[in-house]
Amino acid sequence: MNDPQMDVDISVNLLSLHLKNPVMPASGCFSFGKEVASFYDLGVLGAIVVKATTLDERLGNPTPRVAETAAGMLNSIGLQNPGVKRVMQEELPYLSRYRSLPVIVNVAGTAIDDYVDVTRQLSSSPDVSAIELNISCPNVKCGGIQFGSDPQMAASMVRAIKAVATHPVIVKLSPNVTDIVEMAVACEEAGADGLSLINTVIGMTIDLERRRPLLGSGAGGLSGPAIKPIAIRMVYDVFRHVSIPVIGIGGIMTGADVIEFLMAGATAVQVGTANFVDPLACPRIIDETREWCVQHGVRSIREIIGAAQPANGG
Amino acid sequence: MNDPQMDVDISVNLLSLHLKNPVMPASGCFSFGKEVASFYDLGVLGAIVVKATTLDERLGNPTPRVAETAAGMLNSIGLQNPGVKRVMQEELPYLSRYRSLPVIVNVAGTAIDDYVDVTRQLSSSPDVSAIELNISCPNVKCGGIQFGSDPQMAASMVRAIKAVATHPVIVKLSPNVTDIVEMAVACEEAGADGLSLINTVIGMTIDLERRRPLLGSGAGGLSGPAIKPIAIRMVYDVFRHVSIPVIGIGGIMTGADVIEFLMAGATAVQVGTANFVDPLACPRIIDETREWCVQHGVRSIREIIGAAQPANGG
Amino acid sequence: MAPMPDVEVFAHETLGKDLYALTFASPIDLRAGNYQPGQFLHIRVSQSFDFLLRRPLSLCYADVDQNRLTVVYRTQGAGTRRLTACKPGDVIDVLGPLGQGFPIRAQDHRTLLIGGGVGVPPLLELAKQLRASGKTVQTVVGFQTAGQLMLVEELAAYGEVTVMTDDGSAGTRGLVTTALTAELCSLADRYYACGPSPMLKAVQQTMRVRNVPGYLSLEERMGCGIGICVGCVHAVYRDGQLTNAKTCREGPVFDEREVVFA
Amino acid sequence: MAPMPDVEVFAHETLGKDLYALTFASPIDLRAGNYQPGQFLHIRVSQSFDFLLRRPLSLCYADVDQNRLTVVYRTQGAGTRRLTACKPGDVIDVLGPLGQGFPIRAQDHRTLLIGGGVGVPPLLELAKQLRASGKTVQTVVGFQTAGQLMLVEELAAYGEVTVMTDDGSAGTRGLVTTALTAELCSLADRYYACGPSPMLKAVQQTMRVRNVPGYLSLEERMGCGIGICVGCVHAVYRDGQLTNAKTCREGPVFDEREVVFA
Ligand SMILES: Cc1cc2nc3c(=O)[nH]c(=O)nc-3n(C[C@H](O)[C@H](O)[C@H](O)COP(=O)(O)OP(=O)(O)OC[C@H]3O[C@@H](n4cnc5c(N)ncnc54)[C@H](O)[C@@H]3O)c2cc1C
Ligand SMILES: Cc1cc2nc3c(=O)[nH]c(=O)nc-3n(C[C@H](O)[C@H](O)[C@H](O)COP(=O)(O)OP(=O)(O)OC[C@H]3O[C@@H](n4cnc5c(N)ncnc54)[C@H](O)[C@@H]3O)c2cc1C
Ligand SMILES: Cc1cc2nc3c(=O)[nH]c(=O)nc-3n(C[C@H](O)[C@H](O)[C@H](O)COP(=O)(O)O)c2cc1C
Ligand SMILES: Cc1cc2nc3c(=O)[nH]c(=O)nc-3n(C[C@H](O)[C@H](O)[C@H](O)COP(=O)(O)O)c2cc1C
Ligand code: FES
Ligand code: FES
Repeated sequence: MNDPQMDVDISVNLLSLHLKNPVMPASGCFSFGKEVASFYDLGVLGAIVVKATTLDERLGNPTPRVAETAAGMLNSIGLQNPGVKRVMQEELPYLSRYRSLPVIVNVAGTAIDDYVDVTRQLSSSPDVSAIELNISCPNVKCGGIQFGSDPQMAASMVRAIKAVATHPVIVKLSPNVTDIVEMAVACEEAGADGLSLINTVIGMTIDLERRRPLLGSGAGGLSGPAIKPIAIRMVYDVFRHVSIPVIGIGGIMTGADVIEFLMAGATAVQVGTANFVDPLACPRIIDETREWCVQHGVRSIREIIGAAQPANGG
Repeated sequence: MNDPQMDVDISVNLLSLHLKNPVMPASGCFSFGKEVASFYDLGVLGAIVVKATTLDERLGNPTPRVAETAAGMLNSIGLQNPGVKRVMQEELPYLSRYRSLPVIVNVAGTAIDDYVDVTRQLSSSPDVSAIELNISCPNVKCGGIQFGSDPQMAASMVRAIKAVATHPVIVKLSPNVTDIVEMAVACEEAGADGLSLINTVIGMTIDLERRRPLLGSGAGGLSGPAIKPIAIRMVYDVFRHVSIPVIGIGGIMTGADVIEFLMAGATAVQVGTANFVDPLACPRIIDETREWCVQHGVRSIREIIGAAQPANGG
Repeated sequence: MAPMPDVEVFAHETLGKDLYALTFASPIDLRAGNYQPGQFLHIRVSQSFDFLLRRPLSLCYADVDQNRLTVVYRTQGAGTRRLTACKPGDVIDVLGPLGQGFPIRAQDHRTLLIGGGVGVPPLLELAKQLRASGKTVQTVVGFQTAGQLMLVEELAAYGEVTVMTDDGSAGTRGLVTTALTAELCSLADRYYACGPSPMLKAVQQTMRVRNVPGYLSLEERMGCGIGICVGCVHAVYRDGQLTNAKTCREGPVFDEREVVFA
Repeated sequence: MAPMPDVEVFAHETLGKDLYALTFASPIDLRAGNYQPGQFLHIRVSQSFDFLLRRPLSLCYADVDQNRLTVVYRTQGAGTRRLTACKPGDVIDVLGPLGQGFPIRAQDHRTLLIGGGVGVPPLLELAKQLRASGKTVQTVVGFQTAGQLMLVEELAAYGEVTVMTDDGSAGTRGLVTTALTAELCSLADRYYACGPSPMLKAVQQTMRVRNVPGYLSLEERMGCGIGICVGCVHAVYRDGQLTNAKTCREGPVFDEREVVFA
């Protein structure tokens, strides 16, 4: 069972994409990749998800935009980005040097038309492998989150995007809902090719000295190890109700966390906050994931996807 | 501003009750008080909230029922309790020795009739100061949580209870909803005298060796410091939309945490998980709360309730 | 009133691979005598919220003269691994001794102690006290493999010890129940057992057949350790009814007659 | 490729009340010279998730011979308090030096350094390097009160130092801008300032009136410190447009001409 020389296969298939391992950085936690490229070869990643991209440039929210909480952090970046045109011209081409690295572009906006417009522009790009529809950012007023909490609205958004997208469309869900399964099913029925969950949980912390919310914008999105149990449960529940692949996100810091999400039902995972704690987090987590498989005699990581589900004896 | 001899008043008025300080143990995290009475004089508490009480005895969920997570824990106790009759006979009379200690009884059930029946029985008890309606326990199938996630159902429940209750009725809300304000407003309109929030957040952790959810019942409720930012934001948002008092709950470990909830808008707070970490948590937190007021020249703690709200310059 | 939970560490020895003995100042005055073998200490392995819950470890040895307690533990997960970092002179946060321990019955002459894995440590203080009250002690301990043996010599100071291993790498191959022959049991007035649930269940069955009364020390995941979270329950049959008892407060030691295994 | 972030601590001195100097092995080879005064080190104060984010502390002194770096910090909250626990021999996790530091311009002769509170530490390495490149250094530092003074003697080794305090308990009563008289400024080719935002804003205004060009080191709450979270931005006016620059990567030091204060 425990042969250190054992060859393990940690590649997974996600939609039409082949990922050499299930680990990718999460949107907004890796910018567009260049900065981290000075720390390691991005080619080791399973895929890369870039920062949310909107139709026009956005300056985002007032500072402070980040705050530490117990085993987590709050952010209220508010989708600062240079707008889809500049993203396509200045950011994405850089990533094409990593030949086998799928690039997933996170798309955000305010109204359906924005999203459609961004998607249409991206559809012509040779540098894009898939679209991740961000209907779950808690940090913009009238932002995506209304689509993320109403199944009907989510479904219309997905249909509109699918009508123009030439790439697979992954819908990123918000955990700030009463019934995550209902949201997931609505997106699947509307044609989503995959789901990623979870985005951040709405939270707040107060600066006791200034007697006001610490973040410039009041509330923010909670991420990090604190939210992992919330994310695991949502992945676990959604997995049983959909047949499209699920990408697990929330609090991943180690290879064991990756395994936990896979056992819950995720086909792949995204690593967010961990990149801030340690720029080398992704390659370390990939190594640890492989090592866990070696230690546990798992020859192909695909064996353990959904292993903790009741149907699999979990 | 910083006179160590300063006399500070940390008492608060909650409904018709006068609390000598804003700190009470949370339901399910203090049993019925006897065990902790061997650690300190319960008379120092602002009030006490006892374990959820149902019509008939319940044995609860399979073990394991508790699991540790980052800065938090999951539980799936499942309302184990001896039933309202025995609670009234064997548990509550013990607390009457603490003369100025308000006793809040947490009421749970499956159908409205159960809740009404329990409330009616408690209404005749001289040992009860208020009812806390638990429509938010994530740990029982067909349990209170359906009432906790649908504003209409919550309202009918509140109306039914108010019709029979002789004590003030506090409604304990679940954070597992899309719109906490909508729930709060529905309860207020239906006659709730106060609100307490939050109950636990649904979560799960997986036992990687056994490849199944660690808790015997699968999912459980997340509590502890990890959820404090979620709770603070909900208290902050609800405060501005209701005129009944709000009791803040979630991850309180220190006096500074109490101050944070009060600034967000809570009139009083409940301490849950901290009691498990340290049986002396409540008296320590009360001391720290008083000390914070001394350090900050706050003569009456009531001054800071809602201080972080925009209307108060926050 | 509660004793101060912050106590000083006096020694932290490595007994074997992943096996440690931690000795610290007793939170209570041991000379007052209000502690029992089979009780546990509820220890915070760190003040970090990474380890919010305490870890239960059995009282393994009480040094009354020096007012010190020793626990013996095997690293299991991150918490016990974290605990290994504490050094003599450090202060740790310890609640206890907590719970109901093993009762020592005046009428008994010959006792049989049965331990498996990390269930062995409480048997040492038990053996010491049984011998001190004039009873004979016979012990059977089981481990997965030779590398996991613990406290065998120490236990041998109080009576004969039979060692069983799952793989036969030390002592005799087999489960502890293999050693619980009619012959061995006929020499016992009472038994005391501590170990994982499957072992306890098998011991209970065997000893019922052998007609020897006894006590079982149960192992459940704990939240508070003091009876307020209702996390640690185990099914018991009591007053003609099946109910759930808190193992931290009504146990961890129960009369085998009331313990119900699934 | 990234340097190893785990480095050994060599010294941890108490400089005053709540004030510490921490010296550790440089994560990069200082002899290669690719570091600047005004850059910062991004330090994990503990491996615990209680302190998930790193803390930015300015490079205060680089000992090239020994390849060691020193940061000087005041305890502010729980994180910096936790950092005080680390001892010589401990290993800490340090990223950096990161960001854009203070540029040293060949054409300058006379420089004016302006620091407030915990903005003073980076001025020490700056003063050292300015002197080493043959410039004169004049320094103005401001503190709330005498008890918070830091590095005044060390700075005096490189040029004259004017001390201001809010309450007049040391040096002259007043803000740093009080000391930025037309006379003093007429002697400066360029200024370098580091401190809290209100001070920087006042310094920027004053020095624009005085017509002295300069650099400001901005302080914003940081997430990653390496440019990937977009948490630490500050408004800048660039290419005719108002935009948000990342202070961790494009800063913390900016040409005062582009910095926009609210
Ligand atoms: C009454 C009692 C007495 C015990 N005495 C001893 C002893 O003397 N020596 C010894 O080595 N071990 C003993 N154990 C088991 C010991 O408590 C666990 O090995 C330890 O808690 C594991 O913690 P961890 O952080 O290393 O593991 P993790 O799996 O990381 O712990 C996570 C959580 O699960 C709990 N947990 C994990 N495994 C167990 C377990 N087997 N039993 C109870 N809780 C568990 C932990 O307490 C913690 O809350 C005893 C258990 C009980 C209930
Ligand atoms: C580029 C830069 C250089 C700095 N150099 C120094 C220095 O040389 N010496 C020194 O004493 N201080 C310096 N500071 C300030 C120092 O980073 C904070 O005092 C420290 O992060 C506070 O951490 P804490 O855990 O004690 O406080 P807490 O308030 O508990 O910290 C909570 C979070 O807020 C952040 N935070 C709190 N206060 C500040 C602040 N003023 N600036 C930035 N982030 C903050 C922390 O980094 C952490 O993420 C510098 C700040 C920046 C941005
Ligand atoms: C600073 C920050 C910025 C983020 N920006 C985005 C974003 O632009 N688009 C998006 O879909 N999610 C965004 N997220 C959410 C993350 O992609 C991820 O869903 C979340 O942080 C949970 O994962 P984690 O716990 O590993 O961080 C952001 C998160 C953080 C912390
Ligand atoms: C073990 C456990 C049992 C609980 N039982 C109840 C209960 O019976 N009724 C209830 O309303 N809430 C119950 N709760 C929720 C708490 O009262 C509280 O709302 C929650 O734990 C958040 O607070 P904390 O983070 O301080 O623990 C329970 C929580 C825990 C951890
Ligand atoms: S561990 Fe909490 S009741 Fe036993
Ligand atoms: S701190 Fe993350 S971008 Fe600057």
